[in-house]
Amino acid sequence: MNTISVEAGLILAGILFMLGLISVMIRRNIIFMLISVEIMLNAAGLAFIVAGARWAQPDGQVMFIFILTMAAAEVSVGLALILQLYHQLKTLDGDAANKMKG
Amino acid sequence: MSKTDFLNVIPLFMLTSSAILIMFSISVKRNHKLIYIITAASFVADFFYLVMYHPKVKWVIEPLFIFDGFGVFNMGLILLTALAVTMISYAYFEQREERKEEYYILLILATLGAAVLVISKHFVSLFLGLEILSVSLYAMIAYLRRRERSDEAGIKYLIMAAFSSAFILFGMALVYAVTGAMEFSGIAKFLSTAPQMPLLLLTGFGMMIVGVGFKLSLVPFHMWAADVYEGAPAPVTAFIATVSKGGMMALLVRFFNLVDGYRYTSLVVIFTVIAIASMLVGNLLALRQRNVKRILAYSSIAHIGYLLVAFLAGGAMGIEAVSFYLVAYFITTVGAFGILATLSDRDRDAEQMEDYQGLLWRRPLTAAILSAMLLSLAGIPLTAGFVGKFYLVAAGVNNHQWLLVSMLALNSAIGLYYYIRIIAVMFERHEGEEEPADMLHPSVYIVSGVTMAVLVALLLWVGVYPEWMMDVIKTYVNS
Amino acid sequence: MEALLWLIPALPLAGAVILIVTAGKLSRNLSALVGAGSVGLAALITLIIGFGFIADPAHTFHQTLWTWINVDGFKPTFAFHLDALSMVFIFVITFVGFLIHLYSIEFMHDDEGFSRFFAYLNLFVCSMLILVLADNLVLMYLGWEGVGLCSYLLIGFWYQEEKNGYAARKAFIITRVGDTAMAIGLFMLFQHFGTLNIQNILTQAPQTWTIGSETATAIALLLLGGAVGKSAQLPLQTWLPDAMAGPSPVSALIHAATMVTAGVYLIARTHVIFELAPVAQQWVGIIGAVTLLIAGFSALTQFDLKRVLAYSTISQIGYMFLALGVGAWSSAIFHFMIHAFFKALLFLGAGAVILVLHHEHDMFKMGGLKNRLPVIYWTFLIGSASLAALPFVTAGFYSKDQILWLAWAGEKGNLWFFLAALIGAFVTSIYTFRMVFLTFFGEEKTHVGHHAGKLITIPLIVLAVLSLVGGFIELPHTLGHVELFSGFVKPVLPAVEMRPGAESGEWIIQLTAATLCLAGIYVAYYFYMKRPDLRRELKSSMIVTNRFWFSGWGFDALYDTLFVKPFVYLSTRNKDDAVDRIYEGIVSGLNRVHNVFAQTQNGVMRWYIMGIVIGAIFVLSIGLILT
Amino acid sequence: MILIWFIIILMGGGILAWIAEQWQAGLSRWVSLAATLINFVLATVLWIQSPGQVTVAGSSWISTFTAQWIPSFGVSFNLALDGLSLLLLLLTFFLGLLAVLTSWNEIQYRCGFYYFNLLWVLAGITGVFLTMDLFLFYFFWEVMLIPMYFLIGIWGHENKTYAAYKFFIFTQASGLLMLLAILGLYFIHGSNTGNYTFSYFDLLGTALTLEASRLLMLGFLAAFIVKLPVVPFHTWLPDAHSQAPTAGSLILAGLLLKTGAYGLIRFVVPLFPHSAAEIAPWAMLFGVIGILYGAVLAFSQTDFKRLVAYTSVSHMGFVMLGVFAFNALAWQGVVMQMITHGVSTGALFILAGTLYERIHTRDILRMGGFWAKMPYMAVIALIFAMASLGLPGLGNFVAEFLTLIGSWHASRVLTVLAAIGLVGATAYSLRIMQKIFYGGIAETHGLTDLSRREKLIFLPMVIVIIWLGVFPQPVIDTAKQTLTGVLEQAHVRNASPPATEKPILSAKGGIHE
Repeated sequence: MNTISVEAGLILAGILFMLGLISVMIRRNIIFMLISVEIMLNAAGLAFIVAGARWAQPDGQVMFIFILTMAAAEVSVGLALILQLYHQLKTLDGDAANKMKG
Repeated sequence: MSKTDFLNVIPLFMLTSSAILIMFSISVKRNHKLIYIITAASFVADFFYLVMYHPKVKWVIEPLFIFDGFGVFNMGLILLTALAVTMISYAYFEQREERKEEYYILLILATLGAAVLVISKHFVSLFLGLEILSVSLYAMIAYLRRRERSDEAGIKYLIMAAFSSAFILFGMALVYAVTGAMEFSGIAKFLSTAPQMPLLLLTGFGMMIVGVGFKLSLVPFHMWAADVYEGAPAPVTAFIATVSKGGMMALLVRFFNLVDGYRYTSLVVIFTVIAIASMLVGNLLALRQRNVKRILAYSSIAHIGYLLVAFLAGGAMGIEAVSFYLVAYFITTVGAFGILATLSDRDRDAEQMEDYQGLLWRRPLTAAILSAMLLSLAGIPLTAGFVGKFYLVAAGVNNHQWLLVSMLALNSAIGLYYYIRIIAVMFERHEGEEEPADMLHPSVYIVSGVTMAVLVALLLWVGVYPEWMMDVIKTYVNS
Repeated sequence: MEALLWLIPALPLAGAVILIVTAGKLSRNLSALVGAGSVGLAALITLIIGFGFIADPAHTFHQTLWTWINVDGFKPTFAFHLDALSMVFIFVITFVGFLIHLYSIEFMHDDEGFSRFFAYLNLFVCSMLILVLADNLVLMYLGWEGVGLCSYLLIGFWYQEEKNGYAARKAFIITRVGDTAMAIGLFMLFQHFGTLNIQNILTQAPQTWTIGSETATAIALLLLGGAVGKSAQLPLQTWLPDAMAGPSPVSALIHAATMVTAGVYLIARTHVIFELAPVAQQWVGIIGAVTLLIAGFSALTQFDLKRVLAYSTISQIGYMFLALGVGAWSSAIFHFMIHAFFKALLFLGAGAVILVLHHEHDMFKMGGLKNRLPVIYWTFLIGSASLAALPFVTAGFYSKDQILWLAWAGEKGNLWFFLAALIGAFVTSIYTFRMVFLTFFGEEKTHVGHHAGKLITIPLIVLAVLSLVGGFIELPHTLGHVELFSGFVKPVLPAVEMRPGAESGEWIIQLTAATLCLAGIYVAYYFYMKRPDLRRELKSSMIVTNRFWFSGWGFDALYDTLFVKPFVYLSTRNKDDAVDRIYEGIVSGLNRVHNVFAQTQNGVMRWYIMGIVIGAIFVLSIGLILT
Repeated sequence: MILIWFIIILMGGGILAWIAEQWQAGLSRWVSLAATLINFVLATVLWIQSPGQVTVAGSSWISTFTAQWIPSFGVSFNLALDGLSLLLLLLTFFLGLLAVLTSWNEIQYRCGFYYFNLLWVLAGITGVFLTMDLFLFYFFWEVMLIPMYFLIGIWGHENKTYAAYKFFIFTQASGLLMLLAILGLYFIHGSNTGNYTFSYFDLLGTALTLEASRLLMLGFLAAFIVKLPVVPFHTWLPDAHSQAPTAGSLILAGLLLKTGAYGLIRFVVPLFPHSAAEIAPWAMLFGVIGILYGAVLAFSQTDFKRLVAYTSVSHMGFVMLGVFAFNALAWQGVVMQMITHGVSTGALFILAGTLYERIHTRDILRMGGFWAKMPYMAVIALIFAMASLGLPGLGNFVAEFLTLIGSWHASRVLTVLAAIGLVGATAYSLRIMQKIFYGGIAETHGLTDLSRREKLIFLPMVIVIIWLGVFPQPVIDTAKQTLTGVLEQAHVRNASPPATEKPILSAKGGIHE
């Protein structure tokens, strides 16, 4: 069980988080942005599991479940909204949604 | 779960069950008025239950919730604000084409989320409350789906809120990893024994600050605010500006006090910089803005900046000041958006300056109420905003935060300009035609009108005789 | 009798108030009755009081009406103090004033501002009386400013002409410069004595200061500042010639007989201080000497009848200052009185001439009026003779002679003062008779309108008589030695100390003066009657000097460049208030920042996310740096 | 008890006027007239009954009123009246009365709301002059601004919005600094004594360190010198004055500026005698700069009201000079200046208003020769122009002379410079006369002399200004006790200057510790 150190686990989670973060910033397609955010959330979930493992508590895993659930809810609402937006803008380009500014 | 536990969480259950009740009711028959009444009644009942049965002593439901004076006070505040938002929603949605009923479910759920936030003492409950609030808000913001801006605002808020949630979560994970506790008290215990703050923990806190800052729309996490305020329906905007931010603020105060973040220079410096930046950027962004909703968005950025002054002052007086200011700010903001909602018509919200031209002469009462609200935001005496700001400054001066306090004063002066500008527009001589007759039956507006009247009465009452409100706050917050 | 004192200024004031309140609704006759009558009554009361007074000149009358201000020891009152000095002044003011009022009834008869004119004139008489009767310097300052106001109003009486307004304003502002100096003097006096009561100051001053004390000198110089402003002496003399824009009776009363001599009064009144400050006193003399010369030469070149008289007034007051400067207090006052008679006479005569010539002021367009206007001619001639100090028969001779003599023989006199006075006398008689010859002799150039009536001629005759016989109350040692006047004022004004070894020789000086006077008349006759061609030649050969003198030695231009233009330039350049630029700068700076910030709200979501990331980096880095 | 009625009558009258206008057009002005008249009569009666010396034994307070307000902050509704406040109240109600009269025909647009604002401004000013609680003071200080803002912003002239903003932001911003200072004082006093209170009387004796006292004094000073105004914080004034309706200008110049002067005497010197003495030379210098700068700028203005506004800047310089001269003479001069300037400048503004009604311009270059058509107006203008330049016999002379004679003791150089300002005053005052009443007539259309109502307005002003000029003693006596009391206190406290080593606040402390 103790083959993977806490640090390594957190670093992995961090890398995952950074990947998600960067791709949110560089992706223009809204769906990809949504996916990237999901990656970030999952990175956080991973970090929780690592932390839970460190303290040998189930709390980290409980939290992970919650995160998964929440992510699902979020994605469902998100996809609905994206659909709506696509109807109006005829594009999935996130940068095109910039009617409000100033 | 003991009986007392159960009695304590009844307010949460009541909200949940009324949401479910509405779902059932919709499945039977869509009736806007009925659902509206159910919603309002549930908020009222919930509030009265809370007030009647607020535990005289602190009650903790391990490990998630804590029912103390501060929590109860904030929950009550949130419920009343939600009630006021409901009141102004009716007339607003009555004239829309969309199906109105589900909105109330979302409203109740969002309120539930905020209520959970203010009594949570654990990362899990924090996360749950936050997400219930956020997910409901996504839908509420984009509720008027015929409007392009509504969707745009919804998607923006969704992506960014999720993005910031990821920050909070990752931060929480780091905190957990270092301290081994997800309970606030456990973290506090760890910190009180630790000689200094571990780097990883600090990183965790930092990431949580990002998430919190986003929710509170603090600079530099503020950019969503204007767009979302503009795109969302006016009542929803009111909700975001008050309940959503208030819940988060209460949580922040609780957490920070519990772990005694004042000990850490780095945290204080971060918040100080954020506070000053928020005041300055918020006010300057509002300066020449011509969209009233955006003005209010930017001004809310600045107001949360002001709030941070008292927050940073800490101590009993700081918390009192924060609570008082939240009350004043809620009254004022709901009032302002309420007026905005009342003036909006079927197609668009009354958000352009031009919509307000000569309002005083067209609809004197409406204009007078809005003026009172704006003056309160500007912190002019006779209004709650004045006493609130006075309280903030007092807390700051009491704690020698001269920099923050003087920034507050400077920014209040800048802020005057754009509040007064709206008032000036309303007072311009109006040469145009008379106001077109309302499209709805006037009785629809009675509720909004009464709400507005109550709000303005409260505003003046608290402004002229703040003692009562201060007593209430003191009895709750210090208990 | 003491109790009547307040009536003297109160009566004209009442007249003024009635005339102002009724605002021209009274008939002309009624206005005239109120205007002239009130001054006449004041003159009558002066006479009554005067009789009581003359019995014992050492006695003083004092009447306190009410306390004006009472703060922390500063306690000026509305109180009148009548002694010999003020007696002389109120006598001149009320009597000459009354005569001029009478004259004005006819002179102003056709003017639409008839009652307004009398209102101002009454107000003036009231202020002037307060000035000379005041028992403290603050009340005196009230009168002092009051006469300034009336002078302003009367110079600008014909307000339709814009330039009259400007002349009036100039007069007011320039005298105000002097007044301000005087006010500062009052502050100093109060600081040192804790009171501004004149008598108290005069008694305390010698005990407080030694002769030559710096404070005394400073105060004396500041008071002198006030005096030169009011009395149109160097360097504040430039307003008087322009003040001739006012109606002629005004010039006679205010700008010849009374107000312009207020400076003389002030210095005589506070002579104790000047005696304690020899430097300042010497400056009084120097100013007098220089002024009398400068003004005299300017008078030579004027062609406007009234401007000649104006410069002549400046010059004659210069004599008075010279007398004050050498400590000949009573001589100065004596000359003031005589000057009041003959100069009022001359102005009234000039006014009459101008009136009958349809407001023609240019002497070169007059001429030959000798036969057409005999009364005016003779009275004017008498006045001129008095001004030129025609020996033995005129009052002017005696008053001026005394000054000449004391400028030489007085303890504080010297050769320069004497020479200046002597040259001045010569110049005086030249310009005086130049004026007479041009106006009344030669051929008639302008048609004479209506003739002067009784109300004009009677004052002229009375004043002419006074200009002749007035001098006989004070005759020099060499000629009868009468000292009625100096004896009268002696309780107030001490006699002049003589320079040792200069007691004799008075007759030489008298002779010189007489000769110069006659020579002057001859010069005028030669150039203006006998050989006008020579005059033109002279004029063209001295064109620059002529112009320089004509412009009053260029003082107007000098002040214009030094003070007026810079002030106006500064003021108009800064009309929009440069300070406001600072605030506008702040506002535009904020707007600029707003624009920059507004750019960040560009509506693009990824950009916003970038903002959050930057914020995160910032938060984390602050955290890392500070731990 | 009467004190609270002063405020209630005005506030109630304001509301009543608003309502009354709905019933019948024109009724609001009668209501306002009644309200101001009642107050004026009440204040006059009070004055006659209690001339100067006759007061509550041993104190200078004629009447007081106290009620609880926010006990947990130590805020009470504390009003008190002494000679100084009484005089200023009289001025307030007198000018208030005239303001109603001047508005009689000028205001045709939304009369009810107009009179509401007018009376509320007066109520705010009354409160400022009466209150003896610093919180309440700040409260009233702000209350008087809002209605004033509306008066300018709604019923003003062509550039009203800009002027209203400027007025509002200047005064508000400086007021916030005062708020900070009030709070600072509150907490220092609280932590020193354990008694957290905003009461003026309690705070009077607060022991302050040198540095704290300096900072706090600057906070108070900021509000007052902006209001006064002192150059370079004066630029709101010309705009506000020139754009406001006549009654607005009257109240601005006559009363609002006086609140600044009042604050200096009532708060700055008594609360911070030592620091006030320290800053005095600079303050006096700025006063003198104001005198000269105002005079120079007044000279070149072509807008009549703007011109008068700059004369106010100049005249208020004397107040600054006098207050910081720290002696009874100068202070009496300052009090006189407050009153006489209120009357004389007010009259000039009303004059500008009456002219504007006739020829619809304030540009003096387009006027000229009006004497012939409007002799009464000319006489009135003359009297007040003369008052403005300080002619003896009119009230302003007494004020300026006392101020200068007092300031002479404090600084000779500055007094001399200030006296030069009198020459400047002559220049601009006479320019008014010159441009408007002298010269050939420029325009005759619509020129009618003063109406009966206008005469009714000016007559009392003329009487007052002459009365103050020749017999100001009642005013002096009334103010005497307050002024000498404050000065003595200041001198006594300055005899023992505060310790320097003590920290601003002994420890981090607050209400709850």
